[in-house]
Amino acid sequence: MSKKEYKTFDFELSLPYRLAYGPTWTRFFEGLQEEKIFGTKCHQCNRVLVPARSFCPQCFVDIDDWVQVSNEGTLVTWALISFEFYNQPKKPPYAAGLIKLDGADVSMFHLVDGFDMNDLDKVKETLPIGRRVKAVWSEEKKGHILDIKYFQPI
Amino acid sequence: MSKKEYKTFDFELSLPYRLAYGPTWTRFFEGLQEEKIFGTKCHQCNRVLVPARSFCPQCFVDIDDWVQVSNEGTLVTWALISFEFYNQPKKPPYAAGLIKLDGADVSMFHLVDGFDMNDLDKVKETLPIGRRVKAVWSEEKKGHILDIKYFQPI
Amino acid sequence: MGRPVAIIGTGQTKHGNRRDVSYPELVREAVKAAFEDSGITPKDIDGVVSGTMPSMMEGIGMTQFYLGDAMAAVGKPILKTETCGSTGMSIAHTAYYWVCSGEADMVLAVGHEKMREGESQAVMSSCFDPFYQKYFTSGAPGIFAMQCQDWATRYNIPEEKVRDAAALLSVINRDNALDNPYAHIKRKVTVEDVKKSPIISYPIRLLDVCPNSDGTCAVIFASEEKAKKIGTKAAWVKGVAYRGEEYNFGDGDKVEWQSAIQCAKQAYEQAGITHPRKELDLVEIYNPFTFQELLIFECFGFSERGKACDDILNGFYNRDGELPCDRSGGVLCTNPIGAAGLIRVAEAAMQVTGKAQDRQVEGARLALSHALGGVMQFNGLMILGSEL
Amino acid sequence: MGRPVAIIGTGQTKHGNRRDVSYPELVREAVKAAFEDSGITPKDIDGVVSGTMPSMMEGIGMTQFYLGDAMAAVGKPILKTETCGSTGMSIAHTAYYWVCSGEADMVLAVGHEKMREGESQAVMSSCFDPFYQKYFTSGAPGIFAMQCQDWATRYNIPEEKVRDAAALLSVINRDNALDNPYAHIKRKVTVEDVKKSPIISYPIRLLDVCPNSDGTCAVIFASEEKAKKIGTKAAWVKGVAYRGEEYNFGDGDKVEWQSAIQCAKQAYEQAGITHPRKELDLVEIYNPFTFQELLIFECFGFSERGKACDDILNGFYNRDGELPCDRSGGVLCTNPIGAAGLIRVAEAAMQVTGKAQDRQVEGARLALSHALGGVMQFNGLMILGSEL
Ligand SMILES: [Zn+2]
Ligand SMILES: [Zn+2]
Repeated sequence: MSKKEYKTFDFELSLPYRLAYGPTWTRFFEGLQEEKIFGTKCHQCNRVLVPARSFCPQCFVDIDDWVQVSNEGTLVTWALISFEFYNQPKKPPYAAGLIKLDGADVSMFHLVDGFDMNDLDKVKETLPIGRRVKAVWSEEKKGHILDIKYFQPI
Repeated sequence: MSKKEYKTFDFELSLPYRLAYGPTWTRFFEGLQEEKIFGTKCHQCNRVLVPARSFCPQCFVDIDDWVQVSNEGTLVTWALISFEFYNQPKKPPYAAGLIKLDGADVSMFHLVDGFDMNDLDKVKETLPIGRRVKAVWSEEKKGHILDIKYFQPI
Repeated sequence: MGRPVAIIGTGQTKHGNRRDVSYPELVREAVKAAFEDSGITPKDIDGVVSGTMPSMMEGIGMTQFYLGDAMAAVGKPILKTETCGSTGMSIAHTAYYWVCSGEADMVLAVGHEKMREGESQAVMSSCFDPFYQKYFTSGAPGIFAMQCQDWATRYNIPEEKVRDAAALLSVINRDNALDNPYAHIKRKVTVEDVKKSPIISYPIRLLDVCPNSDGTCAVIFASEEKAKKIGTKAAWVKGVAYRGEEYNFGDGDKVEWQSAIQCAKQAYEQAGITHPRKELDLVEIYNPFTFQELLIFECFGFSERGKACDDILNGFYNRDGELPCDRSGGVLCTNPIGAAGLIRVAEAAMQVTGKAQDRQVEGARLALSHALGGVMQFNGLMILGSEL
Repeated sequence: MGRPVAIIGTGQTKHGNRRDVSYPELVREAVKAAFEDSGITPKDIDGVVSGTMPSMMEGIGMTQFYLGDAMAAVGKPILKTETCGSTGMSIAHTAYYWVCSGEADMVLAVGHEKMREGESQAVMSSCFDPFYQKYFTSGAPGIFAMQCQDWATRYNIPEEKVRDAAALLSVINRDNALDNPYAHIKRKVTVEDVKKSPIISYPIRLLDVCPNSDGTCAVIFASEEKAKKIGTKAAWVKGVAYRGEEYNFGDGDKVEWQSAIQCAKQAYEQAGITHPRKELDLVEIYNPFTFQELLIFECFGFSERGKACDDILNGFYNRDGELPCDRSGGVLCTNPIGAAGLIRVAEAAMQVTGKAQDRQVEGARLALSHALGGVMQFNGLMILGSEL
């Protein structure tokens, strides 16, 4: 590789979007505004899928059997995010986890928070796999996935 | 299609970039800063390619035979852009054209300007195919394709 | 050509402004329709090919995994193919090669776009390098206007004649779309309406230009054995070709348009076609711009050089003419861009299997479908026949 | 399987920070090398397959036309395939299907990325839907950390043992990279260095993670007839498989990882492999994270469930062990992401043809190459052998 430094072209690309939720996700996210977590149940494999969806990814059948699942569940796994990157949605350290809510057959991806994240050993102690957690709601709700502020160990 | 209006999710995606010119384009764009338009000549098909490049797209051989071509040339075709769109590089109406510079074997894509664009008939009269044009240089040059401000009919 | 491959079913969404559904739901609408049309189920599929132009149209950089569930791809192999405007045709080609290879017996091809979720011209501009060409392409209309002027000058076609022919072609496409239940723009217009519509990029006017559509098309490709076992009427792939050109717009000649000419040549050879003007029963040209379709008629050998305008004015390409063009209404009336090329394939398949309903060309046995992409850098074809 | 297909040549750039060349020039460097290695010229090629992960990495939405010239695609058909991290493998699969179909006799496959031109983690985050998963994936390390914790818990592997095994795997890969002239990161480290490096996402530390690289890999696929005519030593494709899973990360099980398990099962069947641990001579695993590679060893049946740590600690995967892993240094030392999967294929091909120079595994006759992509949603394999 040459030592000579050639020119670079620096620019920022910015594009606006307006994405449609459609009926199923509209209803799911409106549910969050009311502090309710909805799944839909597949009549073929009998699984309750959370977040709610309009069809089962495994059976490929329409599903429209709405089920409210618990705001509490079990921590399946988690990660402590300690590194920073451009456009990151949250400032590290923070934890993301998979939570299997009571009444659901699949796990929900979300943040795990509500305790000090700065000491790794403390985090590990606080978050054994299988730890019970519950949803903590944001005060201002926008029909957004972050209406659930995070899941907190109970 | 349902009449019900469902939610939409609005966001802006913004990403920064730093692209490398490499040696050939660095030299080509530095040439523009000196009001010189460079091509490179392929020793296999004998074409002078403008803008300069490091290989011939048809023969796939390295080329490094630098040739300064004229700042004047012939208008091969053009379009008057009358519609607006998001992130557009210039406010319409403006004209883009293909210009075959004297000494080059391919055409260069650039703006054609330097006269009133608001009257289509006038534009058509001013820009018969084959019209001679010459480069008009920007006062402040940055080693950028717009160091050539535009090509103007002569 | 390798082993025979058939299209055994197609599905389309109602195209247009589909803010009523999410992107995955829009995609699944067409996939379900294709399964219904072919009489098979997701279990029967060995692989999925997907594509958009480009993924960034909807702000989601890797649609094949966001949309994988909706394409019944769970537990299956999936490929995503994107080649600008010709994406839909490249999806069909990839699916065809896959079945032809013997590595899969049934492949689901899905082209999708929700153009109304992003700023389409700005997204398309992001496809270019920022050093040079990005400043001048100015969305699609600019470069197509240049191609048109170059063509008309080269063949000394009077401006008025080109204008009349393009306007009539717009009317023909728009009339055709009225018979197509999936079409986006369904509005009757006159030649005068076209000629008086606002200028977008001279000589292109508003009614010479396609809309921005949301839509999805799904097509199921099958081996001979599977197609015969399923037993529904199949469209057989007779010719497949694709050609690229140089990246720099000024390098190539877009009138003696090599990617179009060479790609047609190869597809005709494969299909055993020596007189396309006579032998083809209909064509589904990728026609986002009226003028460009006229030039394509010439590059593909349907019309003699400089004579496409005469042919269109003489009714040659009418629905009851000798070579009906875009009986679906074409891209001009419906442009979910990543799907648009695959819609051409699907419409051609529907025609040669007698499934085109109100837009059926009677006795259609051999149909050409087409797409193009890049700064007029790519052309692709698939020729379909009613017999193996 | 369809007709036999061979790899007759490969080319790689020096990977790393390649700000010294433009993106097209970087791509052409590997393409030229592949032509030189195979002894053919661009004229001999019937088609080109290209891909990145995703195009937006470098801010140019449709790389296949920006880079078409550099891939010798002028006048030829080109396909672009993008499937997240597994892009490089999907490029190889597409090229393989194309040659296998009989529609092409020689296809050039090119995987390319100039990761250092954009903000890679931000670009990768743009691959997700903005409604839901985008907030939580947090680049790649987060989800891989979750997978690791899930795995270690499920099989009751002590934290210290997992940590030691992963650290040793990092050392093995990094030592291997020292022999690879194309590798990006070439620095000797100790187990202690790895264990003391900064935490990225517990349990993942800096030296458990791949770099951001600029680089390109090119591979030429040929039919049996062409390969024999050219006469250079060829690597033969013995098995090809790919599997997808659900889009939602929480839907699937990433320990009993179905896309990995099922895809290996199919590739082994095709290749006639019943005991991969014994029959394979080396493996090129797509290993951006040490821990994940350990789990993959188990999913692919090289190590028993929960025993990969023991195997690595016992030297089984060492360069002179029973199954050398990533003798190239792997993705861990070189990650131009759209190229990385294809580099695995190229390295496997070099090994079974005896072209791997300082990193040659002696007597290598059967090699497995792998890539994965999505939120651990896709796995793809290609098995190569020295004999037809
Ligand atoms: Zn189900
Ligand atoms: Zn040349």
